Amino acid sequence: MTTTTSESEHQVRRTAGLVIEGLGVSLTGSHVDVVDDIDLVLKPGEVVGLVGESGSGKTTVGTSLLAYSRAGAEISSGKVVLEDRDVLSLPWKEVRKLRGEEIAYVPQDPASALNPSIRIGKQLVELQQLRGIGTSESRLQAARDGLTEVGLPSDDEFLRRYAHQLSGGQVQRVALAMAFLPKPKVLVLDEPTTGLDVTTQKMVLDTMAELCRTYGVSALYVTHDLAVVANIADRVAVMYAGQIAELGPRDTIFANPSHPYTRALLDSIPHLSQARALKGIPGRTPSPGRRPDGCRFNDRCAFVVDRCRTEVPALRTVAPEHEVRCHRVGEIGTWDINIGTVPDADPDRPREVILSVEGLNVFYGRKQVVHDVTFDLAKGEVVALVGESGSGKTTISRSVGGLHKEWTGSLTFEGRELARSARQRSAEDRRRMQYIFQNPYLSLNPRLTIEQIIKRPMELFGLAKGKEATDRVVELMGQVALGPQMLHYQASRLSGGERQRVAIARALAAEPDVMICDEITSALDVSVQGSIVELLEGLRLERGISMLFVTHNLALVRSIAARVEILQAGSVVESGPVATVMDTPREEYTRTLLSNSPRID
Amino acid sequence: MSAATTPGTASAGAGATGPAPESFFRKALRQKRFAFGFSLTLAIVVFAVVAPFLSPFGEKETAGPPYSPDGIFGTDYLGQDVLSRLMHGGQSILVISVLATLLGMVVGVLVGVIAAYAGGWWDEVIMRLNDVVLAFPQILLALVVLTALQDPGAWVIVVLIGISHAPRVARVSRGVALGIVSRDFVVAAEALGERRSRVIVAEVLPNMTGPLLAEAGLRLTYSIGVVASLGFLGFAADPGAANWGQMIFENRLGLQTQPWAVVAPVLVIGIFTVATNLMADGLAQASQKGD
Amino acid sequence: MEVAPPKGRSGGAAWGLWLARRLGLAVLTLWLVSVVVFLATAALGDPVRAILGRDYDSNVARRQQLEAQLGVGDSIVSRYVDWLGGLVRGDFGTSLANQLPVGTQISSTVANTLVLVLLSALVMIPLAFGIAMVSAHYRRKRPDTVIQTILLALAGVPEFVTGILLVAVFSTSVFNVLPAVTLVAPGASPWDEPKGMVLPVATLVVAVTPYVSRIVRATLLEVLDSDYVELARLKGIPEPVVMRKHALLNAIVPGIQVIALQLAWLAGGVVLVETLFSYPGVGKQLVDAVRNHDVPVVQALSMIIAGVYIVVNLVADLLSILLTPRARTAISS
Amino acid sequence: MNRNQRINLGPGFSRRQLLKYSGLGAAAVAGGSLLSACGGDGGGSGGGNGGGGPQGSGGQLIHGGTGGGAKDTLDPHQPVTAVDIARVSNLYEPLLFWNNNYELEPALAESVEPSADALTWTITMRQGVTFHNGQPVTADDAWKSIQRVADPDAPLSAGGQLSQIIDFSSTKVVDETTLQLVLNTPYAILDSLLAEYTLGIIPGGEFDPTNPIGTGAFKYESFQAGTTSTFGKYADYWGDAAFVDSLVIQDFSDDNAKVNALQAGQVQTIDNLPYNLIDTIKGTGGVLTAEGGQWVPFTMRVDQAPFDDVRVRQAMRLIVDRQAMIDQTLSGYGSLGNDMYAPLDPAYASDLPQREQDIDQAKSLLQQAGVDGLQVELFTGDDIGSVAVPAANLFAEQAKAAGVDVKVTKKNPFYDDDYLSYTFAQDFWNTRNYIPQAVVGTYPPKLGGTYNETHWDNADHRGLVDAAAQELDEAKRTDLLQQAQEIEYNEGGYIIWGFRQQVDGFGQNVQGLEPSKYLPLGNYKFNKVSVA
Repeated sequence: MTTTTSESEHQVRRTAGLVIEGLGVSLTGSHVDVVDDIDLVLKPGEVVGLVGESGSGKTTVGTSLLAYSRAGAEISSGKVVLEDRDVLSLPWKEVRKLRGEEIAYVPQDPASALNPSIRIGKQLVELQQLRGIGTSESRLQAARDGLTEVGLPSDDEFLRRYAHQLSGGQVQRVALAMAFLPKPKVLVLDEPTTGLDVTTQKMVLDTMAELCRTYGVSALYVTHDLAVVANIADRVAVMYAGQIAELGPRDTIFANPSHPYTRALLDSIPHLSQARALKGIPGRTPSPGRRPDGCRFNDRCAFVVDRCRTEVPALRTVAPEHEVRCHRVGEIGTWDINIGTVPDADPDRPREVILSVEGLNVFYGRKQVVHDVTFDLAKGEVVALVGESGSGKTTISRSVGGLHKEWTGSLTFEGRELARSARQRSAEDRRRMQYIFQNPYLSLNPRLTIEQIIKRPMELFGLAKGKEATDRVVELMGQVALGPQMLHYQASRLSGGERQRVAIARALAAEPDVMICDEITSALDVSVQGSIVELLEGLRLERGISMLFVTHNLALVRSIAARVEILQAGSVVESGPVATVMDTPREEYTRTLLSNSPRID
Repeated sequence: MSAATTPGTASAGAGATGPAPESFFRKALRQKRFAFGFSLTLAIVVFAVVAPFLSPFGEKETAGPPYSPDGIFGTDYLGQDVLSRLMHGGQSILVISVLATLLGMVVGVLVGVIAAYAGGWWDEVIMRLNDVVLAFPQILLALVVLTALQDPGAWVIVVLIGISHAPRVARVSRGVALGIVSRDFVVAAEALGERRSRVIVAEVLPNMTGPLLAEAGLRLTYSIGVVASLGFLGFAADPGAANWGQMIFENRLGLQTQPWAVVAPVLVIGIFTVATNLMADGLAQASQKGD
Repeated sequence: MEVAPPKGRSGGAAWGLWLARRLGLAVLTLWLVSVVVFLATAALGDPVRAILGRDYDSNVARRQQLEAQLGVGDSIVSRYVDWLGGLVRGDFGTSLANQLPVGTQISSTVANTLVLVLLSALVMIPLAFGIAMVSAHYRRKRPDTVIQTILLALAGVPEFVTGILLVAVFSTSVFNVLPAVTLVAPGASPWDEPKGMVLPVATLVVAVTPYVSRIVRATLLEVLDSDYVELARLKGIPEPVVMRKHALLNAIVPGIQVIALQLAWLAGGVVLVETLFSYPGVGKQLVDAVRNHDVPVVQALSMIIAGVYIVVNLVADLLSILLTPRARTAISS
Repeated sequence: MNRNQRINLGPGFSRRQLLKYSGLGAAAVAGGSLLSACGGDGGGSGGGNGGGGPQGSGGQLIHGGTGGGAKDTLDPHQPVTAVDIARVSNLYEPLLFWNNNYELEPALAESVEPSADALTWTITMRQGVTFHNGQPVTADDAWKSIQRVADPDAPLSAGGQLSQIIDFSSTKVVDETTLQLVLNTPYAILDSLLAEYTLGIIPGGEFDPTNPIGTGAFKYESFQAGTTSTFGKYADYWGDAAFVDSLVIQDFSDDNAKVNALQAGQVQTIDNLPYNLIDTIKGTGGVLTAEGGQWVPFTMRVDQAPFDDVRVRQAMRLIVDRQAMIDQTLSGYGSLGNDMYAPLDPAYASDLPQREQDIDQAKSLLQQAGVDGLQVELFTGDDIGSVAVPAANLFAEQAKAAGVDVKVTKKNPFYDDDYLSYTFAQDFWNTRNYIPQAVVGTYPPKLGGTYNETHWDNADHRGLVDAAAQELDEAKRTDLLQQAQEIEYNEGGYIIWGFRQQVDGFGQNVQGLEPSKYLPLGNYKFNKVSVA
């Protein structure tokens, strides 16, 4: 892991950190604000977590620190002061010099952020080379040191590699090394660990924290994942619809959240230790230009009063370093962490098996990826397949769903053997087992309207036609909390959460008995995930639909599944009722998995 | 269960099921490029259709000695009025190039999409055959058809140009289709047991409109050029008839004495090319806006 | 047309295997083309009647001699096999028009056309990329739209019109700077007199650059929106370096594919330019051969043009894989 | 393959085309005209012949011609395209040759004397003439060359008629300089047969393609079919030696290229200049125009409806607007036709009234023939020549006025199996005198009418022409021919609207070119041309 360098050797540089005052970013050529009235101070060696769901403007704030705005937006007001220089008003040449050397940026999706055609060694030294800092040997040596600091090999072979020849974790650590090479004063990290699995994520976060402390760097960690922030941030700022809703030290925010939005966010997060009835936040995050007057959260807030709808609340200090932007701060009582806890699923409930998998071996061409997996699924029960990326969980679910043909072993549905590919299965089998995909942006045909998408299964399986089918669609849309007026929307107009609801409605249209959900919430914000889980739980109780739920988020498993199968490298390591497996894990692998998962309870 | 709440979006629909989706055409019109391109193309098509009735001289009527300057654009190699020939020359070339482009696009897209969708062995075989047609020299095809068929009608030219477009379009559409075929909504449709043909028509093709429109615009441009070059190889459906491509070719000798006889058709074709391609780009962007 | 590289072999062997497979495919395609070419030339009608025309009945001696030479009697399959055998041995047979061996006749014209095509490519490629980069830099602003409109208009103008205009301006009516046609002394070659090559090459460049430039611009725009270009800008790398180093590198491969297509078209499709400049190339010779029903020459030239297309594609595929690290490493890893 | 080339290449090229260019009929009919001993009385009309001033010698003359291709040949007896003819005219020489005024002049033969009964012809060779390889030219070379051309099994272009009238057994070479040619039937105009440019005399009658030897003003240096050819000045040429040191004859495949090359100064002379470019060339160099005898008739088959009725034929002849045809298709460079051919023949019936367009009379004739609203299909093709298609389109336009609907169909190739069976089509002919033209164009095929497009079969007309061919007295022969022409004028199947002028171009400092009624650029005699 990282080589611990003693405190004395590195004299922690006393920098003044970074001060953001009244920062505002608006759409080019209009006064519609994307982000406004941002005040934040980054102290040296401190990590500030900037948390917000998609559309909250958190990334925009991050990039504004480097005086950079994406196409279509421009920085309209405010100052970013670094050592008594306002970055935003510097001449163009100065800003370019400052970027990379004094304020560094670590990208979100590392695989696509490194140039695929240039070797990583070259990319590491590129900036220094351009600025003519040091000699080529010194630059190379600095690069090697940087790599060792982030726990990567630094031999020539590694330097000659390309981005696609590294794992997700390795690429992210190269990005970290690249950022730290010029010894920046400030570091902006934009969701660096979303694509990584739990163990790698922990390693990367620890390395980042270590480097910040060693070099006295002040870091702004932008993310949508509250659990990650709970583990690494010193202070937390929660953003909603372009404004900071609540700001304070980590412990205060997680122990005593004062803004209704922060509370709602925390409610929708599953806990490792205890099953919870997850709840989403009704409605959807308003995009720039469509934000309500007064408090921007008033249309979705459970404690709304008339004043909230008219008067814009200011960011008020309620405790030392704890500020909240809400009119009714003192009046909404205290928040209890286990407000939504429910009893764990009863492990010895009688199970009537509907689907069973025996001796499943799956191949990709010559490579075998799944080894002798056996499990079964009872009526009205949720079985979770959990594992890190590459553990074969999706491969298993696709084989069960008939989307992947190269497997051996037996798959029986209500006692009957199922053919390998969906196309060869009977229409009835195909109807009663529905598959829901991970990425909502790819699983709906953007050209079709919602009505057409949801109606198709009915027509195909002859359940309903014409007017009767349309009524059925409207009813289904109601069940997945989508307004009837969206019937004629093209899929491309909807947000991620709404698209996933349409996908679920499409599955329901076939009136299935089994639904296979392949990581259906990992691409969504945590509150949207809450509402989807809430919806699935309702369907299971109401209609007795059984579900095979694939995920890498262990905490989520606790809240939705009755049984769990822990997978590693294509084989089942441990399985059983959720409570027993998670409270008293027998296998070493399960234990490390549990300990590495970020948690807020 | 959380009550069905109407989402906060501003476009809360009036009736229970909301307004019908805005027609693709009106959405495209908002594209500046498309509006300009479409109106220009329309102008030229109207010119080609209406002009023959207004032209000062008949299509083959002689208006003066060859290559003389009298008349707005002077006379051509046979002494016919260039302006009248220009007015008559639009219809045949527009019809031929549009039909040829359509033929080339339809055949090409089908071959390309089937190859991408079927994948594996089929893809390999189809693309091999496609390469064979591409490798076959185009002018030999034209010459063989020219000598084999005694009285080549206009439809022969349409088929000839169409065939020469098809393999190139097949390659482009295969590339585009490969990107779509791997997406989940196609896999979902297959899991539901949709017929393969319906998957192609309803799921894959609608998502390919953008790039294909841009390709169609270019193909149309080349068709017009080929009509002129075919004239060179002695391939004119109706020898005396006026057609822009043919006019460029038959008056090329008079370029120095009477440049208008060549420059006028080149200008009209140039405008038509720019117009159709702007329209195609505009349409492509409008359809791209969707996702 | 990219061929999925085989995985998991040691470096040398993997490349060997990939090349072997790719060459196998190329030979297969060439063989299929030879069948199509043979059938097509058969469709040219009975060559002997076509050559003798009216004297088909009167000049019996000449007819028998020709029929023997062409083996009109025996079946089409055996004739194809003889022809293919000859092709493989490099013997293209003798021309019906002047009884000279086809090989000697076409060797000079093939060389002339290849030189013309390569010269045009050498000028066109940097020009097309240059225009595309400028256009992409000013994306959606005035210079970009102006450039694109000009390119569009140029694409619509047939190549021989460009040729005529260039000749009118540079050699006949306006200036007398460049020769209007390529005069080649026997035994010499067109490029011995470089000034004579300027206008033909310029005409071809004007004919091909618009299409290539449009494709490269589209790719560049896509690459400029990518994450790694954004990271490069956030790293403080100046825009010209971003464009030249980061963006261009990843826009080359699609450009190569389209350039290969255009060069292949150039090899067979320049008959108009060759005729206008009286350039002794393959296109003109093919049209002449078809006019004279000179079947052996038509077959030989068609196979060579098809061969050029297949070689150019092979090179394009090779370059594409070499320039895409992901594909390259997949082969040798 | 080209479009506007005056002499056409055309696919499926055959002996038929060879004949037409050689300007000689193939029919074997006795009789002929005496050799008109005196020299030509000065060049044909029209066109300047290059700037004045003394002609300097030296330098290189580059001539550009279109129509060439892979089939180009240096064979003296089988030139096909204009480029071939240019090369052959400078490399070889026949016994006699036509001068610029289309009159016979002695060349390799000093004299050609017929016997009283026109059966035995005595040819005396010119003294002191040598081949390019230094060998002297003998009567034996002449006889062997004639035998090669007139071989009965495979007659070459000029040999069609000769092969039928020569008595090979009794002809004998008397000595070095005299050849006695014996015919099996009397033939008065044998000298004009020997004057063809496709009857060049070569050593021992042997043609060696790798090293062609002739007696012309230029000797062979190099040749590449379809591309180019170079020749050097032959110092000891019997006539006036060439001014220029070397001659290049360059192939062009497109008129545009040829004209551009002249304007850019890359070539000094070009033949068959497209009419519409005459003004542009005048600016940069010179234009040589010469009266011509070439014609592009409309051909009506007299044995097929509707043209079997002479009134319909006469109506069609009244529909065409002859002057408009000349103005539109030849840009005015042509002379009016009167539905009769061989205008340069002394026996041409110029007294017959010039027929003009008369739509009303044409309509009344059609009504009498009962073919109101006549619909006919006119076959044309690029192979006939650049003038053919425009002329066809123009005629269709003009026919509308008389209520005749003419559908123009372009045949590619035109000269295929249907040629000679089209009911209504076009054709093209070179300059020729009346007798040979009448035989090949109006006689039934078995009597020598190989190209009788109109299927004309008129015994009286044939009788008159046969008699004329055997009549030695010029006055009597002219009277007979005039009667024959009158029959064709009243009942013929041809519509002959005009005769084309030969127009060529030359560069700035080119001198010595004289217009000729026979071949372009003053019969391609480049030894008279200087560039210095």
